Amino acid sequence: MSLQKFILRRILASVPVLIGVSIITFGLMQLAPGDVVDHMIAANPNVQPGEAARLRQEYGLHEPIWAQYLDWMQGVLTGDFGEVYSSSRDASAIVRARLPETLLLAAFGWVFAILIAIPGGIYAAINKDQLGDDVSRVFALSGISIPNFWLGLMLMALFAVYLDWFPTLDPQTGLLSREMLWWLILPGITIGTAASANLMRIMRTSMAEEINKEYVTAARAKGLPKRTVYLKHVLRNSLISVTTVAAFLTASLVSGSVVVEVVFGWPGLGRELIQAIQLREINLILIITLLTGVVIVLANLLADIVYGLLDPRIRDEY
Amino acid sequence: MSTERGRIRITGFETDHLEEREPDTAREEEYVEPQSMWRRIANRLVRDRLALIGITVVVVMAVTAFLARPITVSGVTVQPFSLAPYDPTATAVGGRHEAPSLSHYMGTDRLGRDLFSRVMVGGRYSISIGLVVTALASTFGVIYGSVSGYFGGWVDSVLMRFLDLVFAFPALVLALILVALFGGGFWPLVGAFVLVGWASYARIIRGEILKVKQNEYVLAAKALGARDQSVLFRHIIPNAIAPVIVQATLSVGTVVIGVAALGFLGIGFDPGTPEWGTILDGERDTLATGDGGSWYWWATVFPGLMIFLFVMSMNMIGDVINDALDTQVDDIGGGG
Amino acid sequence: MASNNISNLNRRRILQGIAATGAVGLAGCLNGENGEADVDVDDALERNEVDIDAIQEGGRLEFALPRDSIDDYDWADSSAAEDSVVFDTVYDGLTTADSTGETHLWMAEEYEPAEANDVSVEDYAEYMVEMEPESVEDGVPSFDLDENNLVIMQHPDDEPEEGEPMRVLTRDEAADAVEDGTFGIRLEGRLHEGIEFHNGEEVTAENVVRSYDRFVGSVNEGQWFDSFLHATAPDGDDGYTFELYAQEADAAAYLELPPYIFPSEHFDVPAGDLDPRDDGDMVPVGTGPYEIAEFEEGSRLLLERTDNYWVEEVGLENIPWYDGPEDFPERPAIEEINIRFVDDSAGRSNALEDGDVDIAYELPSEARNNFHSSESFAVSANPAFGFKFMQFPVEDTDEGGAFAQREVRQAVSALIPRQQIVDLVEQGWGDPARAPIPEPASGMGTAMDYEDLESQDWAYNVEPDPEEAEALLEEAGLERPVEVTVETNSDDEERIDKMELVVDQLNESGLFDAELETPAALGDWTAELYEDGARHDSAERNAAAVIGLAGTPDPHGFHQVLHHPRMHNGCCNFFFPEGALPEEFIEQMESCRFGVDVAEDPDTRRQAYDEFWPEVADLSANVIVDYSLNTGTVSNDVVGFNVHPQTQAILRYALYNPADQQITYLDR
Amino acid sequence: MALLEVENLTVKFYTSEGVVTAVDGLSYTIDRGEKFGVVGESGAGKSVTALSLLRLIESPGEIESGSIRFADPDTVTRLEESYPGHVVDVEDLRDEYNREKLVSRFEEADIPATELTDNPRHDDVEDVLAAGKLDVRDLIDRGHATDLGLIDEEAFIVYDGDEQYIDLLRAPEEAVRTLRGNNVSMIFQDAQTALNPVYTVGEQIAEAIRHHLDYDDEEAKQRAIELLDRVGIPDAESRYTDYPHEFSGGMQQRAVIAMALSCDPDVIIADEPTTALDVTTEAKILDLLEELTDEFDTAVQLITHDLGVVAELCDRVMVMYAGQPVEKAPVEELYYDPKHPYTVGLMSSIPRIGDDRERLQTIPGAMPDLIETPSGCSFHPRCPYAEEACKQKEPRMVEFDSESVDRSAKCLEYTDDLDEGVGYTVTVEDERRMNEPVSGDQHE
Repeated sequence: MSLQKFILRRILASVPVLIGVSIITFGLMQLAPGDVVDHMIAANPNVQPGEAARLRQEYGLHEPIWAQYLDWMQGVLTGDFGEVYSSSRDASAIVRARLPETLLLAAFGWVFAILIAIPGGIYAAINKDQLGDDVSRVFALSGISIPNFWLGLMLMALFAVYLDWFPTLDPQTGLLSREMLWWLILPGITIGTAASANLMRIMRTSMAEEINKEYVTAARAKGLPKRTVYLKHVLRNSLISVTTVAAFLTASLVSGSVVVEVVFGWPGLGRELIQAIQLREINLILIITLLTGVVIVLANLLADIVYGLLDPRIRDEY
Repeated sequence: MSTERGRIRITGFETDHLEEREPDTAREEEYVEPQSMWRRIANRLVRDRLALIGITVVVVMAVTAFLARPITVSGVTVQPFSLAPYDPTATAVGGRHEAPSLSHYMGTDRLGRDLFSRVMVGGRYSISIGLVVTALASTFGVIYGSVSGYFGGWVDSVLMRFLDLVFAFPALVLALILVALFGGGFWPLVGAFVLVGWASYARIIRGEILKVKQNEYVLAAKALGARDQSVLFRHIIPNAIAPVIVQATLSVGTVVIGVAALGFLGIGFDPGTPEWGTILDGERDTLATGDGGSWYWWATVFPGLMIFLFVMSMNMIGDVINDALDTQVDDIGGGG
Repeated sequence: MASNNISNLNRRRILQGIAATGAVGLAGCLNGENGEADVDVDDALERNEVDIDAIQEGGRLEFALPRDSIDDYDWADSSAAEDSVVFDTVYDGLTTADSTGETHLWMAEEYEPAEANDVSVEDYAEYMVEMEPESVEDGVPSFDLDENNLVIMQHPDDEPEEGEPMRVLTRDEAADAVEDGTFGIRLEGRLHEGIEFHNGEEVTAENVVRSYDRFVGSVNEGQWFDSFLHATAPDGDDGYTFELYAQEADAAAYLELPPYIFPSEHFDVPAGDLDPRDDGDMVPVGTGPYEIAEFEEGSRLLLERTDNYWVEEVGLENIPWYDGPEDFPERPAIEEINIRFVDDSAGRSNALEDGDVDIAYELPSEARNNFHSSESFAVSANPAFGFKFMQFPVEDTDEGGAFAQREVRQAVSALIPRQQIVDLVEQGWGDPARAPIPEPASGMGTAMDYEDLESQDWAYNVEPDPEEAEALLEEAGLERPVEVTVETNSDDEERIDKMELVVDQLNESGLFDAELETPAALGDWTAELYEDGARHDSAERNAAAVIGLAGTPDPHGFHQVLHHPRMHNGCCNFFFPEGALPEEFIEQMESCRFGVDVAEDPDTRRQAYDEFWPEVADLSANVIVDYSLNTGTVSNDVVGFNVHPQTQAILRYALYNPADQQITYLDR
Repeated sequence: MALLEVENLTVKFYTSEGVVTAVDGLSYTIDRGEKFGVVGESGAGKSVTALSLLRLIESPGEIESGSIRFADPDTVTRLEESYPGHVVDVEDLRDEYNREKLVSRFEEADIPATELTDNPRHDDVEDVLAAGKLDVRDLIDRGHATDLGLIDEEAFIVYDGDEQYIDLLRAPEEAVRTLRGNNVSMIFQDAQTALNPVYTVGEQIAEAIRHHLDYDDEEAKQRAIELLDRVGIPDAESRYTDYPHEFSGGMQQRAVIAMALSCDPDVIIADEPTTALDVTTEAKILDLLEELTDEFDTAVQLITHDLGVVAELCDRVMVMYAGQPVEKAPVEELYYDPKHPYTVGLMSSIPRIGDDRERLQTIPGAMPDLIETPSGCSFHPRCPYAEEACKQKEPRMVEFDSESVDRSAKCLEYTDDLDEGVGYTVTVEDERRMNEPVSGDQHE
């Protein structure tokens, strides 16, 4: 089967999953006490209790659940994610504005993670059970164990506030500028650390495993220098198991972005989500969770593709 | 006796009188007594220096948290000790943001509450939730995954589809939504994290079971007409459980961080609560010193450090158990 | 019990200590050795005067908004105070308020109450039409009306039922009623000539009249149309005179009725759609000194000084009340305002410190103190409308129900350590409540000086008064300690800290066995309080609720939202449905606002209030804890900044207001 | 001298359980084009020996002592060019150091003579040298020369008159690397694991060619294809781009052979090349191996546990047990006249064509763990003829030069230490006795 076919099939397969995700989220929202109108009335003396009925009517919240869901679904398919009631905005507009910020952050986190993890893992595996290995092990463990919100706070307190090396505020110089990069570094590192630690561990384990395989001896018996053997033969095999895990890590990266965005006041979807939850802005919550679902599904898909590119045995299953 | 090859025949190589040793069986899958696995873990743990440190830290933190303040269940004091120097919720036992000193080892917070006491008691929430969640999640996950893996067929595919669904949510985000919508507190948090946590156990155990399932002793047991339950619980699960144990140890840390993360986001606990994440949230303002102000570092450093220490120790233990059972479980997540 | 008391005494002593140590710690890092430097709020309260000749033109002001984005660009539909902070600079009003909260004519050259009539709903009956509700949701009918129209009144005798015709008064019929002279009060006004919108359109009576259309179907619809009846332009649409009519003889109409004034191009834009983020053409256009230049979701919003500001056209000298120097500028000095969205208070403080922003408000108290004592920053403070109050479930339940007795409520109030709360938690940046209205709102709320009002014998005590409380409980004849709970929302640190102090005090008195509970974040918690039975439950648990409110310049606003049955299960009347409070009390409250006498003569109204306030204090269904102090912190680049009592006006006022010769400029 | 000389090779593994002596004082030689078999059960140290030849023993393994000499003139000249400073000429040394000098040297370094030849009876350096039992060259080979400071550590290229060779164990890694896969190549036990699953078979062959013969990609590819074709892979052209998993087991093995042949080496070490295969493929592969090595006159060190395989391919055989050689012999003689009981045991466990018995006769018990090898003769626990003596006394290699060249066995039987003697007979179908039932006194 061709790669295109494979991708197509996978995407189709993921559709029900995403629908499921939306249904679950939607269901949760319905089960939860209080809706957006309650919250508007609760928070704002200008909105009088008598208004509740009128507002619900206006927002179509009085319709039966399934009807609301279907409406919403229809909208989503046509790129209209519904209204954010408390501010009468289009959810889609908000998503359009916030998503790039989050993606940028996540992407930076990933790059950071990989830049640290892969070389680190290789180094550790090659010097297994030596000092270098222990160092990387401790780093990896710490990286996994350190709560990212605390890490963020500490980095900010130390480098942005105390030493004042980094800005605490969006430089407003557009997404792709040097200042922006500068502003990205702290949150990027914060979000990337856990991922890099996880990756490094896996990189180490899988590489160490591969090194003991016979094809390595065989390659060396051919007279190839160790370097070549490791970087050509071993690395590619170890990366296979890394990719699958990398896909999983995307999920934790998404979660991470929520926290990190709050810590650094990053104007991304994560913070939007938190506010949306507090305001019970159902449409916003739905679309954001759905998006995270999409991201994760895509990540897994991507992993499978890379997996195939790395490992011919899998490729044949396309 | 004699053998031939071509035209050659050898006689007189009599081996019968040598006491028969049974053939080397190392390479065959044999039934693993669960106890032996526990013994292996124990041996490894006491031998590994890192693990010992980890265990010590965990135990000390857990015990101090437990003994920090008296615990009364419906009026009856079940735990009379009170190691914490102050009542963690008592305001103004010291000045506002007093630096660490002999009277306040970790200084005081914005309401003059003793940080040391707060941090000490704070362990209760995170640790207990971490353990309870892990216990519940793993139990449920194991049963779910075992059923799925053991019976296979449509049961398997249905159960697995649902699993994919759960995995399509980022755990923390789902937990966050749940807690935010349905309110915080101990049990709601436990519930939320169990709901998002069980899936990975299910996946792991299923994978293992698919392997174990094929082993002789299982087939044998089946052939002898043992009931599915007994086969599953006596023969399969004990042999597939190893990676679950590793996952469990590793995920305690993940849960603790997750709980703290929610606390930090102001979801899950009331602000006054001496829970690590919540304390951090409450003291975030100390990052703002104003002009010429000084940074009350202790207010944010210590609570975070506690989370880090505990989780780190948990992970060190998990790491060692992982080696001991050499399952290649890689706990995804962590870091909140 | 003894031990408990001792520990409390200790705590009390230490508590006093906190303020000191707080200050000393502060001093320690500011001017080293001398530890005496205390936070002196007073000099922050003093006005920063500006030397007109020194004013520097232009520059770009970086203003930190404590939000992560504009909630709603459409002011007609917006309900967030932070939005108003921005749009006050884009839209000017018919009137404006000075730093003491006193209102002055602004875009209106003339504007005053004219004729008031004693009318009730019944009087409108003859104009009402029969209409079938499209649907009825818990007793609230919704009708199928054409755009910009809505039902203003329904006949009290008609029960709304689906498909059942009922008598209602829509805006169309309102016009007829007004023509026949059936209305509560008429306000006559006249616009300055030559006022232009940013788009060059001249503001005429039509803009005033049609602007009301925009509020139909908005979130704020109810608020606008509960007193508005009709608006006309006697001299025709392009004339300048306008008449506003209220449904009742409403003294508050003067402040409540004037709309935000929209240009004709926006008349028919549905509420909420005036948002450039969703549609690039939908840029708010007003008559204010600034127009929106650039915007980007969350991250960016740039305001630019308009080049056709009406004051220049009209001329200061033509503003009737203006008696200031004639060389006072006729427009703001600052060219651009860059709104920075920083919703984390620590973030704002750091941004200000790093010079990334010039003005920030709502800072962490410690940081603010440091800025205040710093050479290179300044804090401006001003008594504000915002306040915290405690509301008691007055229902008399078999179990609990202690708060059904007013003495118990008064006793609690008597024990609230108002001064201490301000000193410790607000570090002095607040005002303990003595009177039931804040100083800036007192202009229309009392005939006396505010000080006199505060020193009335019925006024709230600032220091806890155990004897009084004990006496009160004696009267109540309850066995003590009375078990009570103080509830507040879990997402407001300061509020919780304050209530901690209250609870300590209650317990220390030995009269109460009090406990602080923080059930949930504001939204969820109030939602819980609105549920059926919640009121009863609170009464059984003797659980008083504490939240805060922004407040309004009109004195009526305060107690109406707290007491009026119409606000029950809204913000912020949790416990008082119809009949919970004595009829006469509600009537007295209404009579301070509604009625020919009070509507036509402000003084009559003031006196009415002076009779009402003692009742409020005596009823003690709601007890006010403290009034907030609005503060704004600026870097030394900012000259002449003064903070306005109303948070919404904080930016607009600082930039330019002839009333106090208020103008801010940048000196870089 | 022979193409490959292994002398007194000892390899140890330092594991957490203890020190494993995988190979213990092993010596043998392989001539150019010769097919040399190494036989023994798994764990006998065969593979370790193989890896040692390529210096591929990784930690915790370590080559303790001994020398491996590779005497291919072209290679020596090639290496001499790249390592001019590392050459020793034994002739010169002989002239430079007369006996006295050497002796004095010995005294300075004080190395007891007994260490020189593993023979307690030689205790005086003077005599040893005099007796000609020890030559400068031996000193070099056994590493004493460096201890004595006659030559320096790096010197690994040795000239001795018309003989010249490379001392593999002293050669720098880079130098050894130029030999691996080039002069000495290896065929691995399990082709499936020996091939990297993620690279094409062709690439894996070509990479060695590119590396050693510095061909460009195209040339290398061509040669690789030829090789694949040569080892009998149909339509090699297109198979070149196939991945290992697309090959059948037999084809994989052929590919591995092609890989080994890629730079036409002088020696191929075939480590159980056929164990992973079924009998028919096994035969084919063996034929192929034989054919090709004959064609290129390549020497083969065939490592196997199967005497049958040896019989098909080899000229000479060495039987190993517990890291030690227990018997060496030309293949015919080994079959008709096995000297060591272990050999006999192995022979009796050879599957017989048309053998009807269910289970083969194997030697009961397993190879002892090499941490604590049994006292005396390490085979005694499994030996049917073991006596008390076998537990006490460690046998030494006994040469049977009388019977044929390089024929030796390591059993107390041949040092007259056994009372009973070994009681087996090897007969041929026609009942003609090959040898008398040997027993202590009758021998020699």
